[in-house]
Amino acid sequence: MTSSRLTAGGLIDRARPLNFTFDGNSYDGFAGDTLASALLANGVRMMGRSFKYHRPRGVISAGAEEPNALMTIGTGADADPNTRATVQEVYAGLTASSQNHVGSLKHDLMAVNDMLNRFLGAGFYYKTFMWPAKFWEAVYEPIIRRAAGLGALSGEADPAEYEHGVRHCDLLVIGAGPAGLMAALTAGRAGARVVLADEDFTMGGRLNGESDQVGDMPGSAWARQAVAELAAMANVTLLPRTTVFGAYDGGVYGALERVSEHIAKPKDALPRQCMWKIVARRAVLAAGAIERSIAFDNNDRPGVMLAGSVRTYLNRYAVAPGHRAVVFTNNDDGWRTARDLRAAGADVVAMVDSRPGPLKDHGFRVIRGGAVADTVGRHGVDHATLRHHSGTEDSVVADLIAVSGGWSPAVHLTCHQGAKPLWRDDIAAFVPGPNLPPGMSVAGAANGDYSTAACLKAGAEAAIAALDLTTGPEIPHAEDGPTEITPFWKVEGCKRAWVDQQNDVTVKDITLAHQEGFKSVEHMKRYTTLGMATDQGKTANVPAIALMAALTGRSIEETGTTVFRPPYTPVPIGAFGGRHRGKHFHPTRLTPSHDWAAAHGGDFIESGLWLRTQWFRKSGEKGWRDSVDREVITTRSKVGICDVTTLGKIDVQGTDAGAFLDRVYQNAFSTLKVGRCRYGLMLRDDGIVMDDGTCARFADDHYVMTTTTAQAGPAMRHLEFCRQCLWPDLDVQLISTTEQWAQYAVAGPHSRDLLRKLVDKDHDISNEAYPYMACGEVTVCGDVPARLFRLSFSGELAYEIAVPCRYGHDLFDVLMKAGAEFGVEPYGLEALGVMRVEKGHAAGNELDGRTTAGDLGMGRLGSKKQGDYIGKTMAGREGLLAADRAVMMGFRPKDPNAQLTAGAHFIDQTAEPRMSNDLGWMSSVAWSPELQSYIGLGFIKNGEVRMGETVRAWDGVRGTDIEVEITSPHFIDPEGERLRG
Amino acid sequence: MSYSVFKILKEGLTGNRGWAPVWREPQPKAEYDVIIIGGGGHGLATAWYLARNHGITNVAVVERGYLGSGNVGRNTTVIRSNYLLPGNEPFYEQSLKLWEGLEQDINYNAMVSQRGILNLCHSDAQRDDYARRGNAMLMAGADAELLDREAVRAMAPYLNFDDERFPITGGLLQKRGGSVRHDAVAWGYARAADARGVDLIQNCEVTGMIREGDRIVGVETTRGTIRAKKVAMAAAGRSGQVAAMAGLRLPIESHVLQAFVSEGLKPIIPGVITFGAGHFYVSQSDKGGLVFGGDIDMYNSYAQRGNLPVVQDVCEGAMAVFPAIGKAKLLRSWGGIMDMSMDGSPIIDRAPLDGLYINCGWCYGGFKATPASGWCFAHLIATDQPYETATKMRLDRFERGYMIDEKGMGAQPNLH
Amino acid sequence: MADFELKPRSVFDAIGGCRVAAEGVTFDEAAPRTLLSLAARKGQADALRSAVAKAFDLDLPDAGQMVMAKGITALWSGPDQWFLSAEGDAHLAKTAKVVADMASVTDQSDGYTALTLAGPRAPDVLMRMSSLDFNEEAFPAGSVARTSMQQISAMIARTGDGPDYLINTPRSTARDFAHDIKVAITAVLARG
Amino acid sequence: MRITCPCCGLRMVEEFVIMGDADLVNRPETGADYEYTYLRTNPAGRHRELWYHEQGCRSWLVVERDTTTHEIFSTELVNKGAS
Ligand SMILES: Cc1cc2nc3c(=O)[nH]c(=O)nc-3n(C[C@H](O)[C@H](O)[C@H](O)COP(=O)(O)OP(=O)(O)OC[C@H]3O[C@@H](n4cnc5c(N)ncnc54)[C@H](O)[C@@H]3O)c2cc1C
Ligand SMILES: NC(=O)c1ccc[n+]([C@@H]2O[C@H](COP(=O)([O-])OP(=O)(O)OC[C@H]3O[C@@H](n4cnc5c(N)ncnc54)[C@H](O)[C@@H]3O)[C@@H](O)[C@H]2O)c1
Ligand SMILES: Cc1cc2nc3c(=O)[nH]c(=O)nc-3n(C[C@H](O)[C@H](O)[C@H](O)COP(=O)(O)O)c2cc1C
Ligand SMILES: [Zn+2]
Repeated sequence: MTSSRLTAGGLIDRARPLNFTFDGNSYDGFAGDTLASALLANGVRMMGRSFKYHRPRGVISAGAEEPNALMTIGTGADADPNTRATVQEVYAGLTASSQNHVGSLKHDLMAVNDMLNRFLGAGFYYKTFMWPAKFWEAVYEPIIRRAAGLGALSGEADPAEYEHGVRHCDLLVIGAGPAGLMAALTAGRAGARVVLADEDFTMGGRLNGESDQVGDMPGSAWARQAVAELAAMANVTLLPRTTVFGAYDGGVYGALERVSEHIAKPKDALPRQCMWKIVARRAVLAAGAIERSIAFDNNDRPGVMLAGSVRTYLNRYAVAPGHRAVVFTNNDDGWRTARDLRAAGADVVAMVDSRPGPLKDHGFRVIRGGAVADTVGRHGVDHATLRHHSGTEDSVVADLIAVSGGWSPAVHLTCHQGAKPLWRDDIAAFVPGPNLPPGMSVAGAANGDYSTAACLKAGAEAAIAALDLTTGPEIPHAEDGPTEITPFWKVEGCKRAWVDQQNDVTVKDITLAHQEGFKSVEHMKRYTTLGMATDQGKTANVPAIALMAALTGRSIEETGTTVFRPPYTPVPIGAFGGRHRGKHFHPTRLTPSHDWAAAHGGDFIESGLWLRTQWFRKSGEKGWRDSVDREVITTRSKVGICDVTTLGKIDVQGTDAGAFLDRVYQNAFSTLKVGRCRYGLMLRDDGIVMDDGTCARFADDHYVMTTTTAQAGPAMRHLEFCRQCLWPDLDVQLISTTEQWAQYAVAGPHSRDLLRKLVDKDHDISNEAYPYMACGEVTVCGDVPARLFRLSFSGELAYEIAVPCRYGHDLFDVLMKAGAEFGVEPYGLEALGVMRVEKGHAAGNELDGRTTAGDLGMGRLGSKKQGDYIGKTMAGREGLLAADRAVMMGFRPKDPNAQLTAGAHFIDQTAEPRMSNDLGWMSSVAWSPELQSYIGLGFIKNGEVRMGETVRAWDGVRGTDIEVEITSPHFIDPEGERLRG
Repeated sequence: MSYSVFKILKEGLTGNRGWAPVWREPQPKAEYDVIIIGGGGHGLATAWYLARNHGITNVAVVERGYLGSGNVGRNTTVIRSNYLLPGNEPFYEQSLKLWEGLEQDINYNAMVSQRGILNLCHSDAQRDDYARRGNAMLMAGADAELLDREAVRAMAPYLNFDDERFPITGGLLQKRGGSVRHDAVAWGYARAADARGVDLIQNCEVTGMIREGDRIVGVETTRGTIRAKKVAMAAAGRSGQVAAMAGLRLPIESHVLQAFVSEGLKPIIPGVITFGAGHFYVSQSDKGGLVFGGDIDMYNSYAQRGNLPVVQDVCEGAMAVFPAIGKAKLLRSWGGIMDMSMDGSPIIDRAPLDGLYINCGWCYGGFKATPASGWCFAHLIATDQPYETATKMRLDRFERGYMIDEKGMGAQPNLH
Repeated sequence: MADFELKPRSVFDAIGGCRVAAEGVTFDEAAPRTLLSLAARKGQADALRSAVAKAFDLDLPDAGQMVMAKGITALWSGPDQWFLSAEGDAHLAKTAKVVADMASVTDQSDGYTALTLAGPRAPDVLMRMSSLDFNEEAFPAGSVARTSMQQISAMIARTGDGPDYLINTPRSTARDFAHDIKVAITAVLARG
Repeated sequence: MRITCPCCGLRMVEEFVIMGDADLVNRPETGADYEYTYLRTNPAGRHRELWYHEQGCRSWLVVERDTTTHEIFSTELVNKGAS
């Protein structure tokens, strides 16, 4: 393969050669090369296949707009599909492979699609594959799906690390071309906090790709100097390799920094990428402009490139993308490519300008008012057909066709908040319109300023205006050339002329869309898929809009653009995800007894963000049921302890605390005596149960409320809403104390005996002094402050004791030691659940956001209460009082060993499992070691009336169907004798 | 013109010059029997079923933008009938059955793809909840399977089974669930309705209602006044605005839901997967893009665009459950305006004003409802009686206390 | 002497502490102090301010501020609410007495874990933890903010010009918080 | 999006939780009714709405914001008595 590397020039570091592979072949490039420039330097033109027709494709651009040269970088779990070779820096050992072919890149079997193209036009799939009906899914769709996509995911977990961060600044400058650099210099010198971000690894923008001078030096040298000055300023942050991908509300910009993708072996802790939120008081968009092509027959062959990009390869990378070049332009800028090609020693076969004009001697053949009509070549261009103004054609040998259809300002970020760009006829381009994102202004080519001099000036002025400065720096002298253009979108022809190269959308497809009524640009886009590929039509959209405008006879302005959406270029999902993955997806809340439990056979289960102990395994136990049965039996017969720290705790204080609670609970709390607790049911204002728990009164003006684990956060928010928004006149203060107190249930006949050993002697906890539902402040183990509640969820004689968390670990340990003589055992969430089902206490499964107090058998709690409370009025609606509502009952299988399942539905004994026969559902089940039977709680229509009857618990998805008797939900000790003992 | 493979062959061989426009571009007439406000999925389907089932064709669908510019053209295309409550389940099951025969019905390939929907669960309680739902589905004649962890692993081995914060304990699978090509639904119904004589009027925004006494008799639009015997609202995210023109307030808030698509990738996931411990669900389009979404942005919005925190939240969920997705690049994000109702379920009912019919409250689940919604709404418009699967979707259910609250979140629409 | 003794433990005791000391940044758990929440009773904010001023010679700070005086640190924590911290328990009893009827006093000493982060690279670390602006001007010494850091809520104060920061974060997630901050530190250092 | 909390200053929207129309503070004396609980004006334009600074000072705020542009015009504490 011939080398296309020029012998001198460019911004590459010839002292640092780097070896890499493409499709298994080894090549050399230099530091400063992109994968695309290095491949071109090695004479590789064909770099991929198109999406639909699998046509051979080469690189057309030198930047982020590239539609064709997409590759997979790396292998295995590191494989990174659909990477644009034009932005991937070469590093030593890089492995790249081409995509979307069956067989080799050169001999792709899927290329048959190209031969069928006349049947595969826009939207063909909507019109067929309908008969026979079954065939769509069985035959057609799998074929279509197999052909989908370009690159492939590895299927393995992405091992890369992605970081997130937030940066604040006075001025964010997006793009470091002449406009951006000048804006940053102006702001930086004035002392403002500046962030300058550019997606390229070398700042300078077009200056690096051109051969023009700025001041008295080459443009790239001027850029280097400006960057060095900025780097030395403490108030300026330079973010190279950083794409600002989205402009969001409130001056928040999303930016993706590629931290280590260009490094052969990055340091361990170095993330692959960092996603910054840049919070900017003001922003200057100086993102430049993107060149577009002209549609002509077979304009998609490798070797057809954008003219400006050809210059970039020549000047920045010292690569000649071709040796015999045709340049095709409709504007002045294209001529520079001919100039630079010649300077680089390439043969300019013809300079074709679609604009008629006088012929001058340029030292190469010039065709005015002509066009490139067609190309020939199997895996790349080898001939071009030139069409003269007269219509005559001739064929020339050429391996490069450099095309300029004009430039399109990179207005993308200006539109992210809904603004529409405006069409400017003089430059034949859409420029930023009104209603920019607040705080944003636009400078340079992104604003339609196409000369370097104008860009430099606009950059400085934008910074001055954004920061309200009075003066700015001197503007260096620069090229101020003309940018005349006469729009020319497509060359007449009878073959296919590509507009969107990646998605294979041709002029014919656009014509067909028009013919079939898909005339709005949005319809055209969706019907043809134009602009929907990975490049989002950066080079394709404007020509397509112009073509549609011509077909409909509307102006381009009227036709308008499609909607611009973030991200500006594709961003890895991993980068959006950041570090919150795996075990760190959400924070883990650990209770004070966590380490103790972990050391004593505890198995943990997620409960919201908490980890709670499910059960404590003991050696010899065959499964979790053994552990749970033991824990239940021990607790009911001796004493058990359980960590209940996770329940929400809210200290409610203030002189109106009681009145406040009266309004937020369904039942009264102002009447509760100090030193006593009460069960409370909290409703939402729509009358449905929100949460339940106990509330204890420690002083006239001090209550301690508990919520369920799941509702702790929402309850706090709700109570603050009530306090601040509904009743600001009440004197109430709320504070969560969930994190402050380690709280343990001590339950079972020996619970008092056990606590007596720990509670300091000056506190009397006898049944008389500390009856059921008593509460108070005590001290334990020698003056450690504690809160003691005589509450029982298990139905046994039981307490909950709370100490400040720092003592939590030791208290658990001490309870175990002190309880040894009573046979104490720790118990977990599962045993807790069994005991509450045995007692018929409703919990999360029952409080599913649809149940009323009445459904739970607690309608009476609120019915007598005077005055308004949250949920009172709406609970009185007909539907919530309807007689046929399912109410909570107990269920026992006829066969005690028949394993009940939650989620089963109830039907009558002889009924079919049909919706019209649905009576209700089972919400919680347990094996009761005491009753030696499965038991369940559930909701069933007319439950009270049907008590004692038998129905079926039908669980179709689990394949069970069990006869159950409807019972009271209180299976054990219904009178509550034990807990009062 | 009938579409078929033969037609494609014939056209392909003759330069594709014979394809006719999929719809006419009529000028609005002065009066119609029925005006449907909104050329989204529901409006267009309603027009089709009015024509097909009731022979009513003197109908106009008026659309403020281009046909399908609303949510039908920007949703994540999931279809399923895995609902719990009797107010919903038969309706969505009817819809799924209609999807199953849609292509033949309207002679348009909307690419109904029943590759299954798998809802992952992460705790016993969640699994029981899915069992309850699965059983409700079976009882309504739908299909449902409860999977355990190993069955999920067999189906989707690339999910996170290694260092999960919330381990996958199983899932609820509906094999008949899947996805449908969103745009094709709008275009297919539009083409079919147009062929029966329905006028599809684009770029025509309804700006007011014409009221005579307690009766609505037409609409003001940006293309003039159009009168009608019946006016039917199918304005989705803008229902609140349109209702206000008739002097009504609805139990609806408008919120933005974002959706995302990745670059095209070779097939990796079969059907739809939803993560039960975070905000993330995903499927893969025919073109290879991973189409995914999560929760709404939470704030009221008519802007059709959202913000970065939710993008990050969704992608965190993605990485937590499907860490192989990390290197897939997010290609495009967008938003749609959702008509979030107060119980998360829709309303198909007559308005308190004669001549006005309401179809709204679809939240982020109305795409799958498109056929049944069109069917039931057409029935209501034509007969003034609710269709049997939509009898519970009444407007007065909130006042009377018959909410259909699948999620149990109560009267806060952004929580549904 | 009671039969059973309860020793106070930090969340980091069992995992060998959380200290990181590196070039330009150090991170550690702070010595435990009593931490009290004072929430003014309705209409009592001014009375509370003067009572505290009299008893402790300390002006309760305005929104977003902290003050340190005679061993007591007062952090603004919300409208009409402050967190007071001091060494030892005596503080607790005294404060409760001084402000009785003017404020609801709640012991939060165990609800939070106090952490210190210091050194010239600390702002770089915080940039990866929080969305606040830790620039000198935006968050000078004496500033305090309640915010969230990597999904975990935190109350951060700038206590000195090291710069030094004091972070109070809920106890149950303190280990995760320390993990996150360590990861951020390592990543900052890897950038060089 | 960013919201200025009158207490804490300009903060990222992630710190806040929104509840909905600010009319929800006007709960009828006689208790919630159908209109209060269920009906919303839902304007396309200026909207006064309730936000809770959950990851900050725990204040409930009334934010006036345009639902079509997301522009924020003002924020104030619901409970103006507090400081
Ligand atoms: C991001 C996203 C993801 C979703 N994902 C799913 C999913 O996976 N599965 C699912 O089932 N559902 C999903 N949905 C919901 C679903 O898209 C909608 O519920 C459904 O499309 C709404 O019905 P529609 O198609 O009629 O609405 P639309 O397509 O929005 O139609 C309403 C039409 O009314 C027009 N209109 C409004 N006001 C006026 C006026 N004044 N005059 C004239 N015309 C007017 C609008 O322009 C619009 O075209 C999703 C929605 C979004 C936004
Ligand atoms: N003669 C012509 O027709 C013509 C047309 C266009 C441009 N130009 C020349 O190009 C130059 C334009 O200068 P300029 O400063 O306006 O632009 P530029 O193209 O020189 O620089 C833009 C920079 O922005 C970066 N960028 C773009 N989008 C970005 C994003 N989202 N995030 C981060 N970085 C991003 C690019 O990497 C690039 O470095 C001038 O020299 C001008 O003469 C000439
Ligand atoms: C299911 C689905 C798949 C999509 N796939 C793509 C895609 O492959 N490429 C693309 O650019 N956009 C894709 N989009 C997004 C659309 O381009 C567009 O953003 C969306 O329909 C919303 O319209 P708007 O952005 O014009 O407002 C897809 C949208 C949907 C609903
Ligand atoms: Zn605040």
